[in-house]
Amino acid sequence: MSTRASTLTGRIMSAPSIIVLFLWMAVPLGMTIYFSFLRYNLLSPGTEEWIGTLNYEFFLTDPAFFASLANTLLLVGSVLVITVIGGILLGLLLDQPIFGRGILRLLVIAPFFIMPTVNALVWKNLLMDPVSGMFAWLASLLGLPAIDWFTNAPLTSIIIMVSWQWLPFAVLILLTALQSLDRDQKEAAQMDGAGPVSIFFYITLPHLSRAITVVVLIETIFLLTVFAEIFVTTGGGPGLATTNIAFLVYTQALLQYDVGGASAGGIVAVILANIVAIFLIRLIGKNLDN
Amino acid sequence: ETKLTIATVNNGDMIRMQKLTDDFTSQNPDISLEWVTLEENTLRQRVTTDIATKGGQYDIMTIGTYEVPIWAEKGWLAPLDNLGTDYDVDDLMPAIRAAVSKDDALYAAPFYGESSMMMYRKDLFEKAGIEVNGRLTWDQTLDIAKKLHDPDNGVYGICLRGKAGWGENMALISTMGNAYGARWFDEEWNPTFDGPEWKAALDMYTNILGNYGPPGATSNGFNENLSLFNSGKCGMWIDATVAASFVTNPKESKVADQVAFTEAPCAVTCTGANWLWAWNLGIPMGSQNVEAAQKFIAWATSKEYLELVASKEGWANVPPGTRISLYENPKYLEAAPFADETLLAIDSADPINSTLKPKPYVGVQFAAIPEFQGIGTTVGQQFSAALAGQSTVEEALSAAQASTDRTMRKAGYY
Amino acid sequence: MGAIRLEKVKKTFGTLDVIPGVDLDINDGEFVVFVGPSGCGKSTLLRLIAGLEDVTDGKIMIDGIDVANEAPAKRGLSMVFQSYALYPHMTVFNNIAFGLKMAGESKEVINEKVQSAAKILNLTDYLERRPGALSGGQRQRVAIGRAIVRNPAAFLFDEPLSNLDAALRVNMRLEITGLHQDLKTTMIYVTHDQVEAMTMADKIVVLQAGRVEQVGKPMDLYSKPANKFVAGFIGSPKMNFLGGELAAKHGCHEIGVRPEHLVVSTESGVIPATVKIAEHLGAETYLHVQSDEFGAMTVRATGEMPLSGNDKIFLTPEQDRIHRFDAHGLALG
Amino acid sequence: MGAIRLEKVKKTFGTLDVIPGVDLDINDGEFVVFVGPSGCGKSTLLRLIAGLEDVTDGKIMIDGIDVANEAPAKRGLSMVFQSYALYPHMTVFNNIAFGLKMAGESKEVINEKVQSAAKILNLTDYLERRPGALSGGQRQRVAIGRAIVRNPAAFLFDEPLSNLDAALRVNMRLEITGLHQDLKTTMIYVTHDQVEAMTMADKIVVLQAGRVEQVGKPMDLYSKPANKFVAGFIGSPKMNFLGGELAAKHGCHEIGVRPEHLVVSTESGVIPATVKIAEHLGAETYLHVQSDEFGAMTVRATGEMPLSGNDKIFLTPEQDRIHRFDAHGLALG
Amino acid sequence: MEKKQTPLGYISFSAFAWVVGLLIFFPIFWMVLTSFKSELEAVSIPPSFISFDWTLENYVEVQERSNYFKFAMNSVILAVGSTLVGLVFAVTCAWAMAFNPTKRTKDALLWMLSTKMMPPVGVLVPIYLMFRDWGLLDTRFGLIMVLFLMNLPIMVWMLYTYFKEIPTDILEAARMDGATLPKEIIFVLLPMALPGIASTMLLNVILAWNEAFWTLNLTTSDAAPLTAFIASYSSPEGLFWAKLSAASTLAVAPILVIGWFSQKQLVRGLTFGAVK
Ligand SMILES: Nc1ncnc2c1ncn2[C@@H]1O[C@H](COP(=O)(O)OP(=O)(O)OP(=O)(O)O)[C@@H](O)[C@H]1O
Ligand SMILES: Nc1ncnc2c1ncn2[C@@H]1O[C@H](COP(=O)(O)OP(=O)(O)OP(=O)(O)O)[C@@H](O)[C@H]1O
Ligand SMILES: [Mg+2]
Ligand SMILES: [Mg+2]
Repeated sequence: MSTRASTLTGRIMSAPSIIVLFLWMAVPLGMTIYFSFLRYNLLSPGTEEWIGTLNYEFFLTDPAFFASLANTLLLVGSVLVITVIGGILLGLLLDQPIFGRGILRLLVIAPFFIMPTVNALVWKNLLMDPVSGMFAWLASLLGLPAIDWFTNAPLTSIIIMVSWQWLPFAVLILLTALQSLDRDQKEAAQMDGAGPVSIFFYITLPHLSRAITVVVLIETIFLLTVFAEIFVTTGGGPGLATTNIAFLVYTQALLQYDVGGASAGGIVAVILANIVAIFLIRLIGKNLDN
Repeated sequence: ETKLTIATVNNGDMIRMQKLTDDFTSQNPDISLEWVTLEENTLRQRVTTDIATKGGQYDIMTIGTYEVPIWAEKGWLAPLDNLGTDYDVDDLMPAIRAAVSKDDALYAAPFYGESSMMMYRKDLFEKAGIEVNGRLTWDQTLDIAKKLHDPDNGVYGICLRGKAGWGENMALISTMGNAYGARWFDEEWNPTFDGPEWKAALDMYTNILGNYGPPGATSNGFNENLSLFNSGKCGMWIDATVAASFVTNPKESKVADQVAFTEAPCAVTCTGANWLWAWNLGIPMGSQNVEAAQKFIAWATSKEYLELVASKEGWANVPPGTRISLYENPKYLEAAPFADETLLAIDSADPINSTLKPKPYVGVQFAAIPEFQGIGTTVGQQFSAALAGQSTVEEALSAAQASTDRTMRKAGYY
Repeated sequence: MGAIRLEKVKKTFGTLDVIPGVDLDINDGEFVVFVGPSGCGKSTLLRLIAGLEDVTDGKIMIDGIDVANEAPAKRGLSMVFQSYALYPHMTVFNNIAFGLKMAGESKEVINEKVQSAAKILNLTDYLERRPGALSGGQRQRVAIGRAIVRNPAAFLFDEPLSNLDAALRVNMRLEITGLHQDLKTTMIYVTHDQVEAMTMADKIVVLQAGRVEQVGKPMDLYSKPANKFVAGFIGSPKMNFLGGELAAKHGCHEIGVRPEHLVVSTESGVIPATVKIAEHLGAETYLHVQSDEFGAMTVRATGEMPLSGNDKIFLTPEQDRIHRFDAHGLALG
Repeated sequence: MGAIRLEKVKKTFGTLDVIPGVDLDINDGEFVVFVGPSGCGKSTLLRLIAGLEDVTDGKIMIDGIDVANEAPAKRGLSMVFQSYALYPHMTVFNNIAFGLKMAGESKEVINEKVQSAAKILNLTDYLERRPGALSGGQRQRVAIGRAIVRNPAAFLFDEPLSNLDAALRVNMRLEITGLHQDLKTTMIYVTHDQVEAMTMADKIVVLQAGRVEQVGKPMDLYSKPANKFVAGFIGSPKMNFLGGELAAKHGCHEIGVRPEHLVVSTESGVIPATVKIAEHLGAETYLHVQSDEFGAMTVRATGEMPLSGNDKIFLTPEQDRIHRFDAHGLALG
Repeated sequence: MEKKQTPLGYISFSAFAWVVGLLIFFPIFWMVLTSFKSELEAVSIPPSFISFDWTLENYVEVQERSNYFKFAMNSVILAVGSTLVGLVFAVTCAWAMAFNPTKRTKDALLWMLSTKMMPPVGVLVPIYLMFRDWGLLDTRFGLIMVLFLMNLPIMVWMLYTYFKEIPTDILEAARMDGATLPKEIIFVLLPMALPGIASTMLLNVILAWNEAFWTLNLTTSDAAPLTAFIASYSSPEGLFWAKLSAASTLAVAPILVIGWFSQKQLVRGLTFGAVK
């Protein structure tokens, strides 16, 4: 189907989306770039002045920047590892013939539909509260001191909450992928004398690679900008323990009202995100194509 | 008909007001009210963005004593010049009134005001044989906390704010700093975290709360501590005076009849050892409904409103800390055993002279400059890291010094 | 080394009686083909032998030993799946080597065995490719390669050619036949393709609804089908069945005449008929004709026949090629 | 009403010259079959005629009018796709009616036309079903139904039978032939199946690499191929090509003998050979033999031949069936 | 592989799986349970599981404080509205990319996805200013636009992969049948891609429903959805866990139910068609 007429209509039809997306990205981005070269505090309107790259210098030399960069990577990386491994294990489990599999599945995927804010509120208050929370009570049952989650393991706590939210997503996709594994292949491996463990590593895992790629791609997109969980629970602390790039930009924009600094931070974040994107696209270009 | 959009914080008094607005709308049938209730940080970020960009989304904003002077200075707030004849401006407490005025004109009307004080458990004090005469010092407080601390039985010596934030842990730590003779900035706007005063204050803070406080102190703010205290887990609690009405309310508090009050501790000085804060209602410049908004504000901050609350919910629940007359009202004094202490605390707080050494800024537990929110929060985080044991006190202080210095320099103060 | 014996083998899925009971003897080195209509249980039978399904009842003996409780890999059989079931993420080499790896063979042994299998199957140049980059025929050879390296007692093939196009099928058919001649290993081969069954088998097993209808050499089944089912199933185009007086004259209920055993004449003959469609294939001609008495019939004539639609012709069955059936469909002497 | 004429039609995809230039005349009412190896441009040619691709150069005339700039629907042609391309979400009725609806016909006209097409194609009982609930053959008839309601100037078929199993193919082949006999509309039919080409076509167009190798009646191509390519392509099994002295004796570079034109004898003959594999199909026997002089050869003998591997035989070409080719592969008178 | 599952294996697998499943679900269960407790019971240790006074007072109070249905209605309008607008754009774009690809198509797709990686707070001020100037603050229309633009890349991706699975033949057949482009899309493409479109819509409804930054920062009251509703509960004074739980339950209930009903569809949607 490639007549001149149809190629032209193709261009015309894809244009609206590309144009609106471009505007949606370019106009704010353009303004942001412009702002990033200004001394611009929202609370002092009318005093904007051109200060060159000073905002970038401040943002990049801010000790918080490297801490938050490390936290971002740690957060994204840990959640990816937990959800992928957990997703595979749970997927394998739910792939077995078990009693009430349908209902069980609904239970397992439920966290995915929960608003991040609600997720954070529930975990922070009902579960992780070191005095009246569920975990504290469980610890006391076992005669252990209550873990003070947001003090002693702040980033871990965030990772747990975010993982809880995204694990079902991984399960959902990996389970489907598991179910699409050709039975013949498993049987052929059986005939070849492979046990369950060998089958898993030699047959199942490679089969899942594409699904894992999808999980990694989509989760990364959303995990890079995790915000609500941090905002509601630790507010980025203690210290900088849970400040990620998104939160750091937030503190600039909405605590200091330093629009210039926040803009510079936003641009830096965009650049970082694009580096991650290029890396991912390399990865996916291979895995998604066939 | 006029629709007023009102942004409020989600605390108990404000929510109570929402419920009572029928009284207002029946008097003013041509005005309808639209409430936007948000958690404190979100509220602040929403209204600040809106007023600074002249978004014009709100007719009335609930703002703190931190914002009022800054915004009034910038001309963002409409002066409240038409509150009605029987509003009785002079009945407002002087400290509070000063905090919301510029050049003698009112730019926001205080809804309730607070200072800080210490709440403690009579029964536990008695058991430990402690008597309170006069104002405590922090060193004495530390001793008491040691004695009371009994985590095995679910009692922690002291509860204090630990959650990072300029309005959370920094509110308390600033007053502690003041008590130890520290200040946020010297006359040249240089931060002073490298001085010995801050070191002493922060040492005390991390020591007392870290060793004799509840677990999870770094995520405890006002609400968390309130829960703890109400469920009988704190021996002492130094926090906002408004807490008094909650901790003495038997419906919410297990220890309602065991609570006593005293002033917040001093150290080398008592100046600035207790903070001053009020939630106020203000009208952004550019609101289309200034007249109706003033009507509403007048209603919500009037003496009549206090009586309305009293008639519906009892005197103990009226919004405290704004009007002198309330503290002269025998019915209130009877219902509110904490009234005297509250009045004392508020009266003794002075936003201008709150530090031992001179300072260039206004505010007891904050500095009323636009950059302060960011600075306060960053410093608050560094201090909470010290509390969590992630860094030492020295590290936290030098980090605070460095980051504040950066911000001030960037903002062009020097 | 590869004699397989089924004794009263039964298989039910839930309540579905897929194999009601099969007895079968397969000799060492024999090439046995299972044929039968779709759903008759061919694959099931194969999978029972392979050990991929448990028998519900009965015994499966390999070289005299009951293997009912052996894991598939332990039975010493190799299976080539219809889909080939190659491991898509492994190279050809690793596909072939997988079974050896699982058996814990050393690197050298594996390499040697894979290389020699690849040589037999002409795969040496493709060892580093993934299955995705192979043609259908090459894939099939990999599947076979995977099977032969393990030196199985017998090969099991489940319709291995059904995914290939016609030209490739012919080639692969010849290759498998050649392989069997070289290796002399027992092979069990499932197909529903006439030509494959006829040309490859030492012995054909005709199945219907999980029951063995007839077992025998291809030409025996062709010339002496035990019943109407086998008669109709073996041979293409299908045998013509004629009842009525003609059958009665032969002393039976129905006679069967294969299309190639009808002599065509334009002048005279036993059955007058009209040509509906004549298909000229060059080397032969298929006539689809209509007879008043017997309805639609098919004729297969050698060479070119100058006939076309609506021509009147006469057909005469070759006398010694007539099959006779009784009312139950059983062949009569 | 359906004469199609291609003049110097050229098609390139990017830099790939798929059709270097084709001239072709198709008469009204003719059944033309395009054959050729995979990738030779059969589908492309068909799609050019249909208007689904633009020609790079040249003219396509339908009934004398150049249609280069007409949209596909305007050319008055109907296409039956290999996959049938039925609309899965519409009933059979709506599938057939879709084109009429798009043309804005009234409800009554649509109903009438669909009903009559359904009658011709025996689809009346299925009009309310979705394609998913139809068998392969029925689907194909729906695809044809969709084509015929529009009263096209010509039908274009792109390998319409290649998805079907062997038995169904035979049936559908006969149905399409019957349809052509009834409608007498021009049909262009792409296939790579020998039998279809031979049996259905009025005229076969043999393509290779986008070039027309020969155009002619099926039996003409079979008996008088213009060159070695056509000779080898038409007829199955493939023609044997023999060079050397035997060819020289016939005064040419190479001779071609079809497998069915080799006489087999166990005693004497022109070409001594050894049987490698003998395939007994009942009605005929394929012998894959090896000759010292000519290498591998195929023989197709009628009936059963009692031969098997390693038997020595002698082959003699039938003299009047020999094809002679020069060094360029062109046939010699 | 399923052939040798013993009853014992079945039971132990089932038991184990249920334990894990219930653990994962526990926070939600606990939230719902707490919403029926009184505030004091909500914080009591040891926690009570069943033996407490079940009460609806938290729900009553939440509803008294803020009109849940107004927020919920806004959530529905925003989620559905942005999805529908998105669909119009995404369908045409995905059609073009799937059936008339150019060399740039792959790049365009990946570029679209990369627009999603920018932290929204970085562009809050520009957007807020634009919204103010165009009078879009606190309007459903404005938010629908934002949500639509946010989710457009994912919609295009998903639809693109579905459309890729549709045989081109069928569209060509429609063309031979004389269908014009709009008719081809409406009568042939859309009905055939219906399952894919449904899953795309569902996922977008969920994403729009849970979007908490723009919906909070660009609304005040008229257009405020449930994310704004919940923002007023995160820490009021006094004991609030039970009320918080009630509000949370109300905020997530609709989407949880929708999610459960549509989980089969969603899988297809989420995987970009990557898992067959
Ligand atoms: N796991 C199973 N559960 C239930 N029924 C099954 C199962 N496997 C096969 N069957 C049924 O058993 C019967 C025989 O199936 P089988 O696959 O052996 O047929 P087949 O002869 O191989 O057919 P085909 O030629 O179509 O491959 C069929 O009716 C099938 O539906
Ligand atoms: N859109 C296209 N872009 C580039 N090359 C193409 C395109 N369509 C077809 N080709 C190439 O053109 C040549 C002819 O293709 P075509 O589909 O016409 O072959 P065919 O004769 O129909 O083959 P088959 O019998 O396998 O269907 C092939 O080499 C093919 O790769
Ligand atoms: Mg089968
Ligand atoms: Mg083709």
